[in-house]
Amino acid sequence: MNPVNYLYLAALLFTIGATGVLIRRNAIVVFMCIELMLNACNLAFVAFSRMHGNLDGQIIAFFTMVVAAAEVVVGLAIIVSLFRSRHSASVDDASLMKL
Amino acid sequence: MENLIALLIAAPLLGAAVLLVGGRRLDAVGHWLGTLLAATSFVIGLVLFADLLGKDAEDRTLTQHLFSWIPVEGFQADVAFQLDQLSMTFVLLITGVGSLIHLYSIGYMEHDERRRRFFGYLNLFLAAMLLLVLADNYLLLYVGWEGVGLASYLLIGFWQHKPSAATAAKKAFLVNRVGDMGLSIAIMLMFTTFGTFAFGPLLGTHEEPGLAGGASEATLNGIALMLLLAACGKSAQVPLQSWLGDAMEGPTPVSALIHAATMVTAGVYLIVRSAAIFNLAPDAQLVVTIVGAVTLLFGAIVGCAKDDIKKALAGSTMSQIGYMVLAAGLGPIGYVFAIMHLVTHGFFKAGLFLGAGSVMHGMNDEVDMRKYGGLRKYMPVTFITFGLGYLAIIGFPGLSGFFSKDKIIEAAFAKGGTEGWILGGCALLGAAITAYYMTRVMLMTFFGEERWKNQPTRSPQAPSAEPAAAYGGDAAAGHGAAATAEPHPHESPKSMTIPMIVLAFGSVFAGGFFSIGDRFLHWLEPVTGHSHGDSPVSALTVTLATMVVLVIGVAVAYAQYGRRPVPVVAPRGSLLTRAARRDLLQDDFNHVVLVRGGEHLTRSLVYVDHTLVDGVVNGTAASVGGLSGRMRKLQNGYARSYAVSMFGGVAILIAATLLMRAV
Amino acid sequence: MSAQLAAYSTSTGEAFQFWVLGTVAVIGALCTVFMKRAVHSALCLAGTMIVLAVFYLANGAYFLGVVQIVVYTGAIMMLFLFVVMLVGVTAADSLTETIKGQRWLALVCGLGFGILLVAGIGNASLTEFGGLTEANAGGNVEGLAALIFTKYVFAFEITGALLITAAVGAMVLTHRERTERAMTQREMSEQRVREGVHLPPLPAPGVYARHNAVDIAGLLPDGTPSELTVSKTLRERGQIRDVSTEALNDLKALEQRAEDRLERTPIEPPTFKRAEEASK
Amino acid sequence: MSFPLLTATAALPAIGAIATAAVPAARRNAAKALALFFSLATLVLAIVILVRFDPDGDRYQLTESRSWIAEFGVRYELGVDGIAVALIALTALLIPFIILAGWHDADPLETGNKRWRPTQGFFALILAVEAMVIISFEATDVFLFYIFFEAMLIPMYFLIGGFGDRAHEHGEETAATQRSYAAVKFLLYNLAGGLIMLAAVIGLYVVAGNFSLTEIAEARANGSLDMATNTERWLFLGFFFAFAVKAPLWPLHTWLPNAMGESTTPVAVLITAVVDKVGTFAMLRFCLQLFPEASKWATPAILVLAVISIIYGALLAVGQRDIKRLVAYASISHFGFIIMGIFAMTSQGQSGATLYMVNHGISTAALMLVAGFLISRRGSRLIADYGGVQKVAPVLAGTFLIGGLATLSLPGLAPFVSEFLVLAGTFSRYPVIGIIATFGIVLAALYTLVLYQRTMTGPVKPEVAAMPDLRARELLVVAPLIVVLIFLGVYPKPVTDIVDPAVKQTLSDVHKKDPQPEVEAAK
Repeated sequence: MNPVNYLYLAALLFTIGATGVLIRRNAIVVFMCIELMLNACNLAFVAFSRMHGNLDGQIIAFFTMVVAAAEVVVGLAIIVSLFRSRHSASVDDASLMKL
Repeated sequence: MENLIALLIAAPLLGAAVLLVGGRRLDAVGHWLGTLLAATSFVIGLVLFADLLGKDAEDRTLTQHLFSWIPVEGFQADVAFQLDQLSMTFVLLITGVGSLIHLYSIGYMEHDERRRRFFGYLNLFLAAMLLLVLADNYLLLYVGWEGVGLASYLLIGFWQHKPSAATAAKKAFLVNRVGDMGLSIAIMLMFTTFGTFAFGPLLGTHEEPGLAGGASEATLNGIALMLLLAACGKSAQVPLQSWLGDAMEGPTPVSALIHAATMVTAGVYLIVRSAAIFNLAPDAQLVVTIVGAVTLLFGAIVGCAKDDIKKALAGSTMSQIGYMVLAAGLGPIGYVFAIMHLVTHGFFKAGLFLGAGSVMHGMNDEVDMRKYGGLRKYMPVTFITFGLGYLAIIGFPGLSGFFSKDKIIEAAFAKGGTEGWILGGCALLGAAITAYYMTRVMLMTFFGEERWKNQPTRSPQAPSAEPAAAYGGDAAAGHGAAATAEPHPHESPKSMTIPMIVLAFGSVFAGGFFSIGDRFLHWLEPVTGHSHGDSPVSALTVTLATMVVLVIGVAVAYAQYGRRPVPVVAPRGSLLTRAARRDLLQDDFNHVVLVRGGEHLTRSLVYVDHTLVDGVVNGTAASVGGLSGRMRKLQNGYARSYAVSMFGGVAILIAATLLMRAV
Repeated sequence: MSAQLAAYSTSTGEAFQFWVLGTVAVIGALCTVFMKRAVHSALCLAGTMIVLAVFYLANGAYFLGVVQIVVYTGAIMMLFLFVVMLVGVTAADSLTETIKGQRWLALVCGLGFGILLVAGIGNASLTEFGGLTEANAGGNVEGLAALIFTKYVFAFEITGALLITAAVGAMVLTHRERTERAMTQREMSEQRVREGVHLPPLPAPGVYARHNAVDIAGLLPDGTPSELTVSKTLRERGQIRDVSTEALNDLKALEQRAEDRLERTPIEPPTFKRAEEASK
Repeated sequence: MSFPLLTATAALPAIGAIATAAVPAARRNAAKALALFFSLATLVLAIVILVRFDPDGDRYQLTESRSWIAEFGVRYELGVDGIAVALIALTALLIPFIILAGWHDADPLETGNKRWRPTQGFFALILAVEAMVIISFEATDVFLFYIFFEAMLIPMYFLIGGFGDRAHEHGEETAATQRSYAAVKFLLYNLAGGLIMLAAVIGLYVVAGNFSLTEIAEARANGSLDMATNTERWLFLGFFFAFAVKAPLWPLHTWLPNAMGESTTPVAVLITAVVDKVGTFAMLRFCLQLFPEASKWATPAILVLAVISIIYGALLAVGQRDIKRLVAYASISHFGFIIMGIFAMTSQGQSGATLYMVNHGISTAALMLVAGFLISRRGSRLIADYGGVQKVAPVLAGTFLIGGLATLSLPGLAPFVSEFLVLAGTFSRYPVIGIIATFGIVLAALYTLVLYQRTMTGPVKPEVAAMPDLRARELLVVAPLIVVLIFLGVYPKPVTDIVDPAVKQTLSDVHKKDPQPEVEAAK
């Protein structure tokens, strides 16, 4: 089979993740969906690196993981403090941007 | 000698400035100062007159160039004066009659606390009028033209506390303004056609013609008609005559000076002065004669119906000026006689008005002739002077009116052709009616039983909300306390009678003096030129005819008002009478068409401006606001919906890139 | 898994693996999105990630595969679960959409996006295909290390800085400095008196003797549970166990048994249900 | 490099504005005195310009030129021709009177208010406007002009929105709302015009490559710079629109009545007598010089609009019930005359128009300020609230009448000269237009006399019975203006001598000759 399928899979996962971000209200789940998207990207990178026959793709994926880790730490911290302040983990509750 | 001309104007102008700016500290001497300066002007006029007589007839023209007024590329207007026989005649009339009326006003206005201002206005008028007749170009003449308009506005509305007076003043100014529009258009036409509007180059002199000859007849007709419009406004000719009657709201001396003797004749001056143009515009001339004829009948008819003595005289003024305009329209045949009648009319009409003023002065400012009667033994001087004026105006043989009017009627016939007959007929008819209404005035005022006895008179002029006794003269509130008491007719003080006597002399002898040996004709001919038309009827016939109609008129009047007692309350009268009382409905026409229509027009325009013009702007603003309000809804503050739009955007971007790569 | 796996390009085995595990991954992703309870989502996500790890390995990214397992499934997912616990395991958020049109828009966008992506990949010319054999010749980890410390060293340093920042940030965000002195008991009581609410101490949970667990709300005289009696945290997690109906149901059972004994016609005992249980 | 006279003339009021604003709140009267002093000093400088200016010399004199924004060829170029000199003199002459007339308009409502600062702001803003107006008269660089043409709006906005009549017949609340409405309307109108002009300015730069009026006009004249017909027309329209808004030309006029009605009378005078003149001035200087062909192309339409303005403004003035709005509409009618004179493209018309700008400034100032004194006494702007004032306050009535007569351009007063020149100039090329416009003088008489009759004559209304006559300060404001009116009416030569050469050059820019009289004078 053609490794391009990995790319298709990545695209699929990414789309699902994105849709999840848009649909779910629970901040944590939204976050998970974001992670899903990141992972999809990673998969794509890995597949690319295999195609081009060099490791740069994997390096990028690696960096992505690191960044994702950092992001998760901060993000979850934010969620926690948010939950503390308003006793809810719903993204819609934090809708102060409206006039 | 030329330099005196400026002084002629300067004297009254100085008076006006001093009296109006001077303030109350001049109240004591103001009237004397004003009179003195008017007299000064008269004296200077006499000196210049003597100087002119010294020269020989051809070069009796003095000019004085003061300074360049409006120097603009291709547009030259100077402040320069030209004194020729025509101007001289007017100067003497204006300053002479003017000084007399100043004198008269001293007595007449002495109860008025604002007498100083009154004299200031009078001086202002003199200055403007002199400027009008002395100007050597039309634009400067225009200044004087509007100047007299302003003065008349101020003087008609002198008793501003009376709404009627204020309205009359405004009306006079507005109607005049319509005429002025004509004058300014005429000047513009001259400027466009000839590049100048100075008398010298434009009209030329009797030996070498001016530029006017060079223009097409259509243009000249246009100019002439516009000048005629101006003349109609100033001289209260149909269709712009409506203001003169109301102008009688002003103090009587004003009516005498401005609205009888001088200002209203400015139109005639304008036409005669522009003779060179009119002579080349026969159509316009015909219109002039028509206007004159119509007005002389119109005024006469109105004069017959009025019970207000001043309004009756105003009607007669209108019709007499109609005579002048008619004569002026006849061209070289008539110019001289127009001016001659103007001068004599200046004398006797002024005298008549002063007499009327004197009567009112003695009758608690009562102006309704039906409440007069039998006053001759109470006011002998007034009676005699008024009577002489009366005889003069109806054209009693030997008195000045006789000569001047007779000449005009002759000239009208001399026009020749059908229109000659028609015009002459109108003139004759006018003479008859004149005799009628003047006799009526005479009889109602000085003869018959004393209708004012044991019935208090009340001035028809609406008493104002002012504290009484604040005003004198014929202000209703003037004799506030006495206003409802039975009047005590008495002769007026010297300062009032003397001018009346002098004017009476003028109205008796002026005509004869002018006509014997055609003095006046020779005096004016160099300016206006003269030609004897070919009259189909001999002068004698005309004179006889005039006499006949005169007798008829007097007889009818006597039959109506001398034999029978005059009812104190006016009878309903015939349709014509009622119409005439309302100025032949001409005012009603103005009111309905112009005033009402104008009000509606402006009101609707205000609405349009607010809703339409402004509405468009505000509408745009509102629509933009509404749109943005709707756009704001998109900003709901939910991060997720922002994310959706972002996601959609990304999708679109990808689509775009793919498409780019596809093509 | 060893070097020769990467050696050959694609074997039927890999194809088999791809299709099976790919399906699993997609299902996991979908579950992540559509599971009601955060906990379930997290678990599904973990599953997906593990599958992905396997794919990494299959693609010759051994190091990444391991890291994926360790870091993601090990650390990050644990972090997630920890937070989920903090917020409430059993709290199930309803999937009913509150923003008008949001769901449809999302689906449309997602669909369009996916189609576009697939289309993009489809018409991208990805025919040439060199394996990682020589790249991994010196060992995958060594290869990565060589790159990281030479070509990408700068980025690497920066990620280090990033991580530190993240750590500090997390601490700052979560750590609450106590700004004011803790209230003494007296002050608390005085405050209660001042506010005039709950003058007496809050009622204790679990009134009827049978249930005295902390997560059971005490019943008010009319039999309705008073949430006040359960501790705040549980309340916010939505972990209150409701036994208000149990007593009544037991009573019913008792009466019925009595009926049976007295041979009376049995009457169907209505079972009391609470509103949200009905909705579940 | 001689002494930069023009810069100094513009800078002095600016400095004055800053100084006035800096005066501490308590020293209110000091601020007023300071502002008056600076305005008078500016007047002195303006007179110096008047003296130094040689009518028969170069077209632009006292020129200054420094590099400013080299990248876009924007230069700091100043220079005055006769027209600009006349208008600078007008501005510098009017501002002291405006300040004097507004002496108490910005005082705190309750006396002894120590922290009240708006007084300083009021006078500072007036001086700021003066500075900007003067420099926009002086600027010969299009961009420089544009900047100040727009910047003028800022102080004007605050003057209109921030200060209003003390006594308002509808109470302070409505007054405030109407005021802010008027201010915003003024700002939006002029900004819209300005933005369209900005586009045109940029377009001009694209076409011409620099902003220097002198150079572009030069190039246009000697044909070295030729624009495509359409380009020129579009640019012309861009400029003209802005100027037509500023000098309200029907149908862009509706902001003026609101602005004049709601602001204090000194500010109203400032708007109509000074600021609006920039619009007409700019038509004469920029539209005609930069786009001669387009100007000729647009002339018929503009003349028609101008005539509409004349008649329409006059008719609406007749219909007004509010004194200040009446004067505003009268001004619209007069601006119609000015624009008509400019685009009649005859030397009489344009000299008349320039003269008209000066005279209209003075006459409107006289009328409006007296009206302001009247309003401040009675506390109402409605004509119906007055009556018989002439009896109780004769001097006030007299000055009011003279102002009115000037407005209806009575011969002997300054406006007559200019109005007749405009009419004659227009008539000689467009007789019909000229005749229609002549009706304006009848309507002018109508609204002026109706206003005078309703307010001043008739029985004395009890409300006005106790009205005091003009005070010394007010007389000091009005009397000089009246003197100037009479003097210029009798002897306008000084002004025409300055203006005429400049007008000749403008006409030569548009390649127009005066129509020759049909019958040539026999020399």
